[in-house]
Amino acid sequence: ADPVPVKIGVLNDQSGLYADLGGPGSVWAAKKAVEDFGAAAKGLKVEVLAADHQNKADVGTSIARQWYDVDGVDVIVDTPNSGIALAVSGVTKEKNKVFINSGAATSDLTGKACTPNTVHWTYDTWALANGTGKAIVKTGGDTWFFLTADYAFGHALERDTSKVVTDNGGKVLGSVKVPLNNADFSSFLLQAQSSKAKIVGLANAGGDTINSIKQASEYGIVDGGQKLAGLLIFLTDVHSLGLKTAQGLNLTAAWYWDQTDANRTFADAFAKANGGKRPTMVQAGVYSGVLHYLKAVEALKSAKDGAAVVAEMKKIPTDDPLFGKGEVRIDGRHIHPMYLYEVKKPSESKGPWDYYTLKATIPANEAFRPLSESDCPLVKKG
Amino acid sequence: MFELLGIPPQALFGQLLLGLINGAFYAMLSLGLAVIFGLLNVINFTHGAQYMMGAFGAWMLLNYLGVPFWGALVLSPIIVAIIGMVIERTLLRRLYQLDHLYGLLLTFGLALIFEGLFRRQYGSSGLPYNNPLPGGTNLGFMFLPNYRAFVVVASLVVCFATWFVIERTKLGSYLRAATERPDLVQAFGIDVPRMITLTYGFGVGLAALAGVLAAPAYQVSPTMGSNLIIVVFAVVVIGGMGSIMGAILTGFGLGVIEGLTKVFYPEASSTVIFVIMAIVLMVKPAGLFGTAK
Amino acid sequence: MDTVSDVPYIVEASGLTKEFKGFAAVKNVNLKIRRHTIHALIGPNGAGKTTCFNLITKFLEPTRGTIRLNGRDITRTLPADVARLGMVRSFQISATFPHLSVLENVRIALQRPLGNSFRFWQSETSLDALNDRAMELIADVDLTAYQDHLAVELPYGRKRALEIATTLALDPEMLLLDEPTSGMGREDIARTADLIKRVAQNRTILMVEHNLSVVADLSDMITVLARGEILTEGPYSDVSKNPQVVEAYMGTGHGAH
Amino acid sequence: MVDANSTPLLQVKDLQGHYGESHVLHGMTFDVHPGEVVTLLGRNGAGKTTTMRAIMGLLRKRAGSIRYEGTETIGLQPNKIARLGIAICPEERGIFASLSVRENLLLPPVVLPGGLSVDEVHVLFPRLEERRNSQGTKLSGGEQQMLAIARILRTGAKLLLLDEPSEGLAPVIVQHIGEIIRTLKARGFTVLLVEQNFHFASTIADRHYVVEHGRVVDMVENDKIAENAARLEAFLGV
Amino acid sequence: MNASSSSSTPAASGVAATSSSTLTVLGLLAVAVLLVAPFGVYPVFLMKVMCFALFACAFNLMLGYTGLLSFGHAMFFGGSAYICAYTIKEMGFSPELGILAGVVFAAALGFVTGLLAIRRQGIYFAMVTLALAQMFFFFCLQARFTGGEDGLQSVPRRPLFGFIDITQDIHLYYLVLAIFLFGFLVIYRTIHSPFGQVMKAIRENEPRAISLGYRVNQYKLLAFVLSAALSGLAGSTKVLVFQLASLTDVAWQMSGEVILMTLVGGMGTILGPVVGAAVIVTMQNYLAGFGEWVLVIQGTIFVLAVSLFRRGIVGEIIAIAKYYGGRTGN
Ligand SMILES: Nc1ncnc2c1ncn2[C@@H]1O[C@H](COP(=O)(O)OP(=O)(O)OP(=O)(O)O)[C@@H](O)[C@H]1O
Ligand SMILES: Nc1ncnc2c1ncn2[C@@H]1O[C@H](COP(=O)(O)OP(=O)(O)OP(=O)(O)O)[C@@H](O)[C@H]1O
Ligand SMILES: [Mg+2]
Ligand SMILES: [Mg+2]
Repeated sequence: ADPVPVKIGVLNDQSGLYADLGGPGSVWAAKKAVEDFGAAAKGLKVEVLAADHQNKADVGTSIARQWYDVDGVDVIVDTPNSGIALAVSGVTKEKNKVFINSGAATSDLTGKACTPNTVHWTYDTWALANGTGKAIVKTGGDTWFFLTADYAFGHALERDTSKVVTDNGGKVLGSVKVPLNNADFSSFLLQAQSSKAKIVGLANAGGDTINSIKQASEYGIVDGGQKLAGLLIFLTDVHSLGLKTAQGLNLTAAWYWDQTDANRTFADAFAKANGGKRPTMVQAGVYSGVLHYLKAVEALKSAKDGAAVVAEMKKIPTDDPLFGKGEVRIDGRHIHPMYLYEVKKPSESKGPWDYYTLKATIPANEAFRPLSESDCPLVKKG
Repeated sequence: MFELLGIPPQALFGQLLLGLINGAFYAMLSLGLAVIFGLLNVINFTHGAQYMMGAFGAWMLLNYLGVPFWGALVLSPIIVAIIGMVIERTLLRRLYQLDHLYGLLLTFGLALIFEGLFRRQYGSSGLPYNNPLPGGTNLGFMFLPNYRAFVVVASLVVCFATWFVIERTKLGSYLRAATERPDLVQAFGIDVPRMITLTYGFGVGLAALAGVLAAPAYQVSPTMGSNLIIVVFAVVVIGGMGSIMGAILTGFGLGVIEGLTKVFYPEASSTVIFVIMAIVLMVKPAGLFGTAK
Repeated sequence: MDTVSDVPYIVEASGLTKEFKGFAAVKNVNLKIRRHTIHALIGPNGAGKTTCFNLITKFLEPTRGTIRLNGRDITRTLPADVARLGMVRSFQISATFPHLSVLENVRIALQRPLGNSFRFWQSETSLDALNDRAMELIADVDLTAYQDHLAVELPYGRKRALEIATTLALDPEMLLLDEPTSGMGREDIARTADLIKRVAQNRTILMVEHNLSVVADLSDMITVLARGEILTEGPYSDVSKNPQVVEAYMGTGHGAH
Repeated sequence: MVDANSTPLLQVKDLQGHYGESHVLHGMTFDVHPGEVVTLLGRNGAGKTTTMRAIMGLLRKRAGSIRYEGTETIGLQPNKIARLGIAICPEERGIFASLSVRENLLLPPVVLPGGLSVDEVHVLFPRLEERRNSQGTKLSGGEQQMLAIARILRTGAKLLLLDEPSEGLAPVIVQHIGEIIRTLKARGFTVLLVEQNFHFASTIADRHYVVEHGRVVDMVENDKIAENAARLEAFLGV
Repeated sequence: MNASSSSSTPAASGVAATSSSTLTVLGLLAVAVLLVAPFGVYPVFLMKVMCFALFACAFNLMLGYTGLLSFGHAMFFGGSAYICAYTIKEMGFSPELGILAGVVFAAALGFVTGLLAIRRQGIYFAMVTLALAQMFFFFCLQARFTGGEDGLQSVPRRPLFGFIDITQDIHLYYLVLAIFLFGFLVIYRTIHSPFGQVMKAIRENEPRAISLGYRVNQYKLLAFVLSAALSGLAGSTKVLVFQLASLTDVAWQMSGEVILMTLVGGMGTILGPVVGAAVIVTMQNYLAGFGEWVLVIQGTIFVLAVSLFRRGIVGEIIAIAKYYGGRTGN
């Protein structure tokens, strides 16, 4: 039979703020998945494209449309930045293709904006809040003050985490909304300090997180007995901060390169091809998601009907070297365990990229928002 | 205890001090813009990129050549200033007879180029730069990190020195005179074109110095200047480009106002300067220290 | 509302002072201009003549003093509104619209009282109705041959003529001309002087002029400014004999005739 | 009287000058010999100031030839020309508002030896010492004019370009300035003077060039004024 | 003070020189090409070009015909986009009403900011508009109704006037084409109207216009409002095309891009912005894979355009045409 043509488009930030955590590394991961899957031998002719959405929703949707309309792309993967992810999800549904998101945070992708064509692979705000929030409250960090990035993502993160904190018997003493891309956190940190909360929750991402952690150390927040909880911290953020500043941070992640042998093998290959960098959970998620997608296409012998492919993805259980066994739920959520890590002290680290110690594993069935709380229209409630 | 709008007075003190620190950056940047504008009539849109390059200069000196912060504090501004002077000689110079808007557009283009190149090379997420003066002093009402204290003092010294040179020295008298009548000053035998080059270099150097000072406090990132520069423009519109002292005072003043906004109504802290600008424009279109022209 | 005959002086400026950063360009000038006369303002360079013009037409805010037009206080009026009250000025250096044609230059002035100037949805052909009147004005200043030229292409003297035609298009009651003959050759000067004489019928003219023969020929009254102050005032025959004027302005080496 | 056959200090030949598109100088040709006081006479707008600006290099668009001590300066920048030993006292005086009187006085750098010392300047213009801390443009017009002249005496320039130094000044000051120019001449300075005040010019100058429409139309030696009165009248009188 | 007086000269006389019948023929030809274009070229791309072309033309109306360079036009483009998207998505407006709402909002915003900005000229005007736009940007980032960083997504394409289906790109294409032509004609008419004459006069010699009795600030304000409204029209139309309104549209980079388009095409020429928009959008499309090089290349184009080709593409063509026309004429 003729090989089944499959076109995979990696749409992410290739040059901006999120290029390090996804970017070219995600493209490599997608290609690696195709290779490892042995697509050619299984009768699939797979091609991988990549484009830069520059963190602009209009650029992202333009590319998505053009890929679907003109270039015959069947599936778009990665796409960090919730705004663009939501937009691409809409376009994907309209064109009946497939969208496998790894990089974006918003739990709306599998919540009120869920579609039969979208799968959210790696993590989401609910999982982050749940992981970090619960673990910290349980270990005694029961009073919180939030530094919240003043936009949808930050608000969602604060909201979800506050709920987890209060549900687990903790107390939120206050929060301050920090304008996005604000370079100077001194004033906000001072407010956090005078709140006397045990935990300063950082409901922000990227440069904001890095700057707030850095300045917290300068203002002696941690020395003063308070603890920082970064709600969304990537391996690359820690790398950028340096262990001296980042040590002791608690964070939730879906994947860490130095956790299993399979992970390490993958990471070594990644490092070889990417100038020594280690992969982030987003890049690993791209690999794992593509692998699963190809399985579904192989089963259907066609990539053309996106909804059918996603249905197939939901039908077959997930199983791959990086994320292990799991499932794709009816709402499009990929279910797998999440992990709670602590950032090592410089003295504990064996070298660059050796950053995390595993503190706890959040089992798959607790890691993500239960369907009973879902507002996804695909979930029929009895 | 007596409280002001729910904020204890000590905390207020702390916030005032923080505002001053923040204002230090505004003051240095708007001072550089004002110096350049005074002599070249160019709004230097590249200022933000040059601030960023100052910070990167420090980072590169440290990581490639092992030059510590204190060396970079001197070297990085000089290097960035030299790059600036080359730009002035090769590009800006050709635009002086034209509408001043062309200078704005040219420097805007340059800002894009610099930012793009640094993003290409170093990514957007930023690089760490260690604090050269860790620790701090407990002032009772707040914990003042040593480095921040250094920043304010350094900025005050630099601003005052600039003011002194321009207002009180022979060199300054050339500068002031050339601002009024460059042609006549040149006809007295002073090499005004070279002076313009050096002035641009100096203004740029101020931006780069602010960048070096920012490196340990913030993240060194290619985009650190592009957002800041627009705020500094607003500072400059408010101050009015009228005088050196005006640029300095407005910079510090707005830093304090912004700091207080962060306490009382943090959501507005990124807009407060623009709101003040709108009000100033209504009441005094030429700016607080500006002379109507 | 004042009627014309109420006030013998169309413009009365009193105590007019203008300081630039502490430097007084015009100091306490009291200037009265009688209706239907040609009044000349002379004085050495930098005496403050142009500044006086700018003050009277409100292009500059006076530091002190008041200005009345037809008895009405215009000290706080906007310059565009001064023009609407019938006092229109020319400029020391060419005041045409360089890249509009001669016809369009004049039409811009004619168009203003029409009140259609904000109509961006109307075709400019609606302005063609003004062409006849514009052509008359152009003919008055001998520019018919140039009507389709861009103003920038005109020789210098013709530009001044165009400027006068444009000014006349507003049918002003009071005209202020800043050095109307400066930069002109002898021939142009004669023609312009003639034109000024003609348009002065039923109008009041205040002009700054360095050409003393033009001043002598045209003006009914002369005010001499020096260092921002009025040195003397009177008809040419008196002023030209005033030794102070001769010293400060005309010089003793050569008398005018 | 200066020997007309000596090599000219300043030699202007077929000088063309433009402001943007308007052609203002149409082939000015004249000489100034060392130690001479020469005036350019002419009506308003004849191009006298423009000639001065062209010599100083301040006029952007200029062509022809201007030689100073044999050096061609037509392509030089103003600062280079100044360093050859030429200094200008501009028509509008060019006193700097942001500088004090003293700063204004000390502004032009010394380009050649042989200039006046600050003390000598103060002897000539005692008022300037009294007002030294005042802001430059707060001086009276006459004082500003003195300052504009005084500051170029310090520089050691040998050729002084004075554009209407008597303009707007009280007669007594004009007289004073006349004396100063004579003093300068005695000290070996060469002066190119633009004057509207012919009477004043005739008391200090050696020769007069008459400028009309951007060219020299006549030259009269000062001691032959009487014979040429009618001709001058025709050119200058209006 | 006038950025465009030199560059607009060739345009003004160039338009005058070309007889109006050739212009009409050329115009009809262009429309004909646009009518069949979507069958050869990807329609979404064409629509994007038209939206930006309209935006650039609107911007150019301000710059080319008043000499005022606004560095904040993104606020009208993006502000209108938000209003259009919000009214359609959340309030159930039909597309035409949504666009109208967007345009009205942009005009109102133009009026308010114009009142402040036109008090200053030249670089100050540029800085003031930039700062005001930045203020608006932060407002949009924080306001609830804009959806913050996510923007307003999946704006439905309801039937136009209740019965014309525009869900197909090809149908929408003709709507966008109609809007673009409408906007372009409005601009063309404005330039050639009594108002346009006065604007030209103000640009050429503002003090003289005042001395003739024109209250120039009112004219500038009207020009500003018109330009804002038309920018809003472009922004609202873009919402229909991409079904999305986002922060990109109000960010200062957007203001920079529209300046770039105009500069590249030719400031003060009527077709320049269209050409410039087409060039820049195409370039962005092809360079999309190059990441940060886009910035570098855009910056380089800025520098080159300012240093070497200040007349822009269309301006240079007109100048060349004039040169040869002049030579053969003699
Ligand atoms: N905007 C200004 N700022 C500062 N000084 C000014 C300004 N305008 C004019 N002056 C000064 O005011 C004085 C009077 O200037 P004005 O232009 O009124 O002279 P004028 O009598 O018209 O001279 P001219 O015959 O040369 O045109 C001059 O000394 C001039 O330098
Ligand atoms: N900056 C300028 N731009 C355009 N034209 C100018 C400029 N300055 C002078 N002119 C014109 O050049 C011609 C010569 O001017 P110039 O100042 O040299 O005359 P002048 O002989 O010095 O007159 P005055 O006796 O009034 O000082 C005049 O017609 C004048 O209008
Ligand atoms: Mg004057
Ligand atoms: Mg002169």
